[in-house]
Amino acid sequence: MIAKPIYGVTAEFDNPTTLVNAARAAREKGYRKMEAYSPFPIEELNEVLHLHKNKLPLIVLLGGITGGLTGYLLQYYITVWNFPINVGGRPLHSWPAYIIITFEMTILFAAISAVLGLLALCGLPMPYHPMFNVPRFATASRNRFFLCIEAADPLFDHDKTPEFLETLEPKEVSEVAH
Amino acid sequence: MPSERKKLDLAAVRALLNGKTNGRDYWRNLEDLASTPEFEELMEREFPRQAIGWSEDEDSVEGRRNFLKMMGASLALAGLTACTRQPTEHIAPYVRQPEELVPGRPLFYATATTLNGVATGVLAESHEGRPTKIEGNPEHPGSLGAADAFMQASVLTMYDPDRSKTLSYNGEIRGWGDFFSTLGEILAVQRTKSGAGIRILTETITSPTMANQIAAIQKLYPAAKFHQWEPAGTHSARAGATQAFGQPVNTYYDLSKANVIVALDSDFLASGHGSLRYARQFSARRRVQGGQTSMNRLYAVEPLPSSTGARADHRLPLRANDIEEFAWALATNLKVANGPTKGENWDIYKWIPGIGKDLQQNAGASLVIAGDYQPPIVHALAHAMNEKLGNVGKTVFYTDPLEVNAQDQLASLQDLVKDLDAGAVDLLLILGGNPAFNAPVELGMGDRLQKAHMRAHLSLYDDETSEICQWRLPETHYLETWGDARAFDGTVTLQQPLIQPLYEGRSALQLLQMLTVDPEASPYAIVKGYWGSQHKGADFENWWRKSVHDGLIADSALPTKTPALHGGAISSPSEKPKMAGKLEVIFRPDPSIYDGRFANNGWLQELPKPVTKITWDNAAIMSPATAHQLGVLKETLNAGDEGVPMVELNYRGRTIKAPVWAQPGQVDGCVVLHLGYGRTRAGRTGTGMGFNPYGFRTANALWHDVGLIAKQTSGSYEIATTQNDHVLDTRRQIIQSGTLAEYLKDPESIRAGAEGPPRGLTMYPEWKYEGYAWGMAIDLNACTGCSACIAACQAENNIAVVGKDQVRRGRAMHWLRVDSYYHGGVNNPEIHNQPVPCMQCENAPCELVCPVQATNHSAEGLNDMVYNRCVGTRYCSNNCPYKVRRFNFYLFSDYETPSLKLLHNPDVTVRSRGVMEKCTYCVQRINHAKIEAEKEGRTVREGEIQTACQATCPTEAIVFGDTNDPNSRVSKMKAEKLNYGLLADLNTRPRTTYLASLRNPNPELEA
Amino acid sequence: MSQIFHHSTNTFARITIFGAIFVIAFLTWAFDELNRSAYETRATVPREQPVPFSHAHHAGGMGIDCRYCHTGVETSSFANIPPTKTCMNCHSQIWSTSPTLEPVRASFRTGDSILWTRVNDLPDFVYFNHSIHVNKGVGCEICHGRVDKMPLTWQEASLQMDWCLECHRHPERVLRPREFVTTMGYTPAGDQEEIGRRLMNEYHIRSTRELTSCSTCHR
Amino acid sequence: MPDETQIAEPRPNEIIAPGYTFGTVTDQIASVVLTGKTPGFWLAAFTIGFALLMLFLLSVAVLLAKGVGVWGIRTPVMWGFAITNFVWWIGIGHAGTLISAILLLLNQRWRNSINRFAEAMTLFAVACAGMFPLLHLGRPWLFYWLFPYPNTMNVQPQFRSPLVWDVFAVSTYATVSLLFWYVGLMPDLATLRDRTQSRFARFAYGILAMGWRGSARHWSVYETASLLLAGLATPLVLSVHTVVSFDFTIAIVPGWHSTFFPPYFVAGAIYSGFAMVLALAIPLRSVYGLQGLITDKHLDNCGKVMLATGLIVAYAYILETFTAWYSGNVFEEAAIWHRMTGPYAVAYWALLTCNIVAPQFLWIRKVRNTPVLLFIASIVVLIGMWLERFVIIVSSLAQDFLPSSWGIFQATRWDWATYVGTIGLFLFLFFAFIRLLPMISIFEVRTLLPQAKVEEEVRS
Repeated sequence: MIAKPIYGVTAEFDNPTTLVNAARAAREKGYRKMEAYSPFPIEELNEVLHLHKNKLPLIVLLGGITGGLTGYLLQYYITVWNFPINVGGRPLHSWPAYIIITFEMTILFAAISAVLGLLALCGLPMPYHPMFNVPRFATASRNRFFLCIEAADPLFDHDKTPEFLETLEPKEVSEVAH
Repeated sequence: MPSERKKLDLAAVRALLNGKTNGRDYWRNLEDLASTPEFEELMEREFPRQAIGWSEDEDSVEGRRNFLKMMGASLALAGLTACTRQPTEHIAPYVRQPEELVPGRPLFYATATTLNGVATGVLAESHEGRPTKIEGNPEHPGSLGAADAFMQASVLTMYDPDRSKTLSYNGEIRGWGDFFSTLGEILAVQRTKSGAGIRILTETITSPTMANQIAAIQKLYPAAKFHQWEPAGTHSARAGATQAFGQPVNTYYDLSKANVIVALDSDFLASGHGSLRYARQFSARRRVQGGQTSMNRLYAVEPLPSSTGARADHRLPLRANDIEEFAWALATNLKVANGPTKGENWDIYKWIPGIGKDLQQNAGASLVIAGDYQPPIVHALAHAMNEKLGNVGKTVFYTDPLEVNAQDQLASLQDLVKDLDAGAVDLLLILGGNPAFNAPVELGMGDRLQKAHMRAHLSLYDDETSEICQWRLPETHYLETWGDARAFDGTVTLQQPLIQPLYEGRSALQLLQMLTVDPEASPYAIVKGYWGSQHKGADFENWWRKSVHDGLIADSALPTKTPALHGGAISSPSEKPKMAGKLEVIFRPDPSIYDGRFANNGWLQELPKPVTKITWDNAAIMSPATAHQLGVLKETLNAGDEGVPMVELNYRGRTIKAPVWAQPGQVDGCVVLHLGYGRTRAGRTGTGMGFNPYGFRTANALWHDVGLIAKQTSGSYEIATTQNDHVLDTRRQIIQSGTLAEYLKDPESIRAGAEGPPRGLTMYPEWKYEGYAWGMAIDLNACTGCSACIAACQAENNIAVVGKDQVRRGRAMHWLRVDSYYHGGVNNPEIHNQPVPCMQCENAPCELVCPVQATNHSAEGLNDMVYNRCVGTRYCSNNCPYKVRRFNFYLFSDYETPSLKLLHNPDVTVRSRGVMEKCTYCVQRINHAKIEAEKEGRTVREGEIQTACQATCPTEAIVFGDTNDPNSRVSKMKAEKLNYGLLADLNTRPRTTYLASLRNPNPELEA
Repeated sequence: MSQIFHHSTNTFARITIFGAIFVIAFLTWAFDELNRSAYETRATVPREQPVPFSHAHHAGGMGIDCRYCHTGVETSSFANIPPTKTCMNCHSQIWSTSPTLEPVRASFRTGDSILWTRVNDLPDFVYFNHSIHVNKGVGCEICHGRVDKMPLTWQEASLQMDWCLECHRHPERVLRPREFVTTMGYTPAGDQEEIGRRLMNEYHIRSTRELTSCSTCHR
Repeated sequence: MPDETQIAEPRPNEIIAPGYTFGTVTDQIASVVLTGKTPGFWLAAFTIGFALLMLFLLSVAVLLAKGVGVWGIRTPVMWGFAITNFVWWIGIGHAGTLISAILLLLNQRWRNSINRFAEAMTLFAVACAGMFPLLHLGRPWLFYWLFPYPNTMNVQPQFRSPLVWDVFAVSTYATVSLLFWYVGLMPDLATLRDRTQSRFARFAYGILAMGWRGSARHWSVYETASLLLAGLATPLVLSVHTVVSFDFTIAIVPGWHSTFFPPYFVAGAIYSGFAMVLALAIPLRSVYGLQGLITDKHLDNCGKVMLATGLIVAYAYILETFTAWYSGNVFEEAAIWHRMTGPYAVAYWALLTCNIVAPQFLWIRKVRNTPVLLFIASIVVLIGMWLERFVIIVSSLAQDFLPSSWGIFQATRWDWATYVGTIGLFLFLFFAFIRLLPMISIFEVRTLLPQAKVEEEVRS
């Protein structure tokens, strides 16, 4: 008989070390499509799972530049082109006075793009996710650590993968339904 | 009070009395002088409570406008959404449009306003038939184009919602018909006894037409009696003339020819007949500009600092009594009398020789002026001296009296009282005036008048006198009816109406007419009819039209004459009353509400009184030393911020409680009480303001008397001043001044230190002002601080009245203010007045900080203020070093009262709540002139634009014009070496600049 | 732990977040449009009048010059609404019995004004002066549109500040020789801009900086 | 199934008590929110806050109905309490951002247990501050004219005005702080989502958590994001009070027109901010028994920061006086002289006492380690900093160039009502936050635990 398609198999650990080791083992075993879950950031996982690079800094930089330009040009256009008015005998293009708003706009745009970028790169918001089907996954936000090998992984095998996970001395191994 | 507090007083007072002022140190009030360590201590103890303390409940004092404010709030909030559409408005065009009238263009009519019966010609501006503004009539000798605060504010009186509107009999509304029939019955009876029961009490009358009526009436009712009573009239001048010449004469002066002037307690620059003209002539002789290097010299002796005293080159504070002694001494020196040559008041005799010499050297070009409030003998002496000096016909002129059957008004009043007591009065017609309130107290007019069987009072307001009359007749305002009156020199001035009577009013002319054979004649018919009978020569109509147009009858001035001084006019000086530990009481008409007739005029009530800057109140004004002796000095140190103490005044067995105002420059040992306050039936504005000195004023001491006892009493009183008293260090370069000699020696010396940074010294590119560049120059040497400009500004620019409490909270709205600074010892400081409008800075600090561009620069260098753009951050005011911006903390403008809506100048926005406002050089006038010029394809002519303040200024101290035109008056003034910018070192580049003030002291007295 | 949300919430959530930007942009645009709309300005909406006066008939049909009634237009800030007398000049003879004109006759009899509804109504803080515009060659048409084609009068322009500024910034685009000021349907003899610039010199039109200074219109 | 371990007293210099586990940390912090019963302290504080909030609404109603005249402001003192409160609140906000951003960049791990409520404090302080520029307008309903937006008038804000700078600075500050705070919350929201019993709460937290799963990928991006935000927030927070100080320095008013205001104001801001952090932390940790997480070490550190900034402020006061004298400018001299001797002398000397004398006790370790004393000190400093702003604003305006227009500011009942009212608003928001969201960042505290370290074992 053919088992109904699942999202993957997950193993639960009770401390970061075992998780990291398990992840490393799985990767050495050749698994690629897997994800580790922990209640706090664990730097080691980044290098184990090769998560070093992300595009966020670039996004933020672009956001910042856009903001800065918007800020300055807005002021320049309004005071010099749109309605040139003599204010207190100051020149129309009083650039020193424009610095502040330019700066603030830079920060604003950069920050907003940082947050939107974060969401985008994490694929959030995603209120529904197969992992939530795992009953004990609730503890992943408390004190438990999960490693999930996804069914999409070429090496994934309905029987072998769980067995393999069992070898990593987890607390428990369970299937993740779609 | 605790002894330690006493110590503070002493320290403070010692500091003030010896007037120790380091160098050219100006100070504004006592507090400044009291800069002793004790004083600092005092400050620390006194202030914090106020600084971060609870202020007293405002809601209780907000008064009747509260409702309106709430209304305004709701209106304002209505504008909250961006998508509010304009409410639908309607237009009601004329049915038959008068041909001279073009809707949208104001018309000006010449008419006349009177004070104490004496007329001044004015031009009234009319918008679609609503008079909105008064200007002086340049053609008129008494005005020369200037107008004083009373005239400016008179238009408000006309629209005053509290005016008596309907005719009533014992409180029931009636019609004129009813009154006329009742009058008819009485007259029928009277005719049988030739009018023996008729008494007619009026104010001073100078109207020839009315004189003619009176004559007519007296023909019909030979036994009828006419009485006149003017509380602030020229009684002693009349008596003095009679004493000197054996006949009453009218005196007037020509100051343009006077090199040396001695003012014996005379405020000729700011009050009295012809003062506008005198001020103009006087200041013309002091303008050290355009090559003129000479100045006249003014000696003033007076008890309290007046506008005239402020301008004097030598001012000697004397009690009103001592001025008589001074006059005797001077007369003796000039050999026209043999009075004392020495006395215990050393000051007097120190001065006399110098002045005497100065006068004699300028014989024929000098002038001795006796004040209206000085006793007859002083006037007699002045006449004698002027004659001796050969001034008669040169600087001083005599004519027949201006008033109709010039009589001793006091005697006449007492005569009336006698008849009243005798029950001989059947019909008492009181035409104007308010005798129940302002007659000498011992006559008890309030009760006496009720002895007349039938009493009718014709008046603008339902006042104290109306209260006790059966018939209360609404009177027309001068802008509502025809009439005429004589000016200071007798020139007949015609009064023409600009508007139909707003209410059922009739004029005194009409009422008198009711007693004649042709009772129903219209005022126009009466006046025109009379002059028709007077006019010699053909073509009366043209002559009449011209006269009405000019507002005066050409060459109708009374012929001058030279009455002979009759022997024994001047006997020997009477025994001077001994002070005997008592104080001298001095009565004066109030600078802003006069004898009380203007009590309900908000503009005048809120007009800061010259020098003291008090609004809405009168006070027991005394010298700091006197105040200290009474133990009431200390608390006045910060008047305006907290209450001033009260004194209980006791005089001739009568008692009044009054707040104390310690006034530097006032002579010790006397208390000045300004008349006109303490009204009980003035209207919503004036009732209950201040206290009533008429309660002290008796027939035999109308102006001053010794015998006042003052003692400190419980309670304190809040006085609202527009300027709080603080030290001003001369390093601030606010007032530049010096003597003529210094100036001629080194012209630059006067403004030294007040120069701004050089124009080139900036990183910014210069803004170029092609075309017009409006600017203003204010000649501090001419300004008398009379405050007419403030009133004019208020009328022109729809400036709101905020009420006493708000003034006290520092929220007065005047766009233009007159600062006064004192310099020197507190006993007799120099007084400097400085009008401060918006400076229209080229580098305006206010504009830089406005977040919404509500204020910025026009192409002509005006500092524009766009009310409808203002959101009210008030940042501009904070950043304005001159503090000339005014903020609508509440809905101050009255959008509700119908009659006041008519008053608004349609060319100026009425500012709503939460909006900043300020002087814009009357930009509406600028635009009007520019548009007219543009239409004719020319540029604006020099002098074509006159700002409201400039137009009304009696001394032409304020000059406005195009600074790009080198030939304009303003450019010429700015080119003078006396020209300096206020706080110029801030590099604000003010367009308004000042000409430093000069004094021309007599070297002999300087020593 | 069981799922809290249905699968579809994912898409929905993303749309709400990233869609927000477009929503805000749209609202801003809509708000601005509303402010300029005829609803807000009441432009082009004919007004109810006590008497259905037709400019189309009087000015258009009979070709009466604007200044016959609007007498103040060359001399005063206010163009002037004609007094009843002006109407009666003709209507005492023609249509002297027409019921629609009864209000006019009534006004003339009783002396009470006819209460017209204002069509072109500027805010109280704006000080517009007809005479200077007319004298400098700004045609009635420019602001009031083809009045000669209005059976019932409506307000042609938005009368909003940026509309005023258009001309104050570029007078050359609208100026015409004085003699054509009251002409309806005027067409420039040549290039308008060029003529305009010529007239600007001729009539000494003031600089844009001056024409756009606040105090030019606000006091 | 919480595993119950006994938590020992934290030893000095420890930023977290020994004995905590991931579980206990989570439970303790989450329980504050998830518990059914709320402590009396919370109820009391919240009630007070709510009452004062009502007072605030009343005074705002009166203000809108009548106009700013109900306040004591006048010519020449056109700014009174409103702007004073604005500056004060904004200043208080600064500590939050400083802790969450600057200390993060400086890798100060002790911040982990105090940054959350500090940031919340920032947000609410900014909210209170934001009220005043709006309310103090003469026509508040036109506030939007300060923003550039397409309009039919063709008129836009005047970008040379510091007030417009304020608008941009403060709104940016508010937005960025909010984002930063929210991002920090996401993992903890997930925790709450997973732990709460009530369906509604699960739904609500679920929405807010956006489906956070704590996957390694999330965490790696998350770390970058928070570093970047910190990097942005740091210059921002410094700029904000600099801009606020421009409101004064750009003006020419003697006593305002001075170049060293920016650093002076920023230091003052942090000073008062940390005072507020202590004033909140000390009662909270004792009420909720969080001494294990907010240890004496934290208080000690905050104390040190206060001391440092206090000294900077003191230096500024001295410098202010010196330059006034050294400038030889008559107006500057007079301004300072009036400040010291004039109507506001008492306020001036009081603020010197509060801000210079009081903090000197913080030199003593004993004081820094005695919560009660620290609490008192922080309250004193808060008062002192308010007075400082009041004196700078009001005394400078009351007596500037022309003596003829000098005038004294007298606060009215409504001045006080509005001020106290915003304190109510602050308490209201803050205690609502305490009840609804974890006041301490749970996941960041987890990283402080020894167990969080990964022991690398060599495997071949």
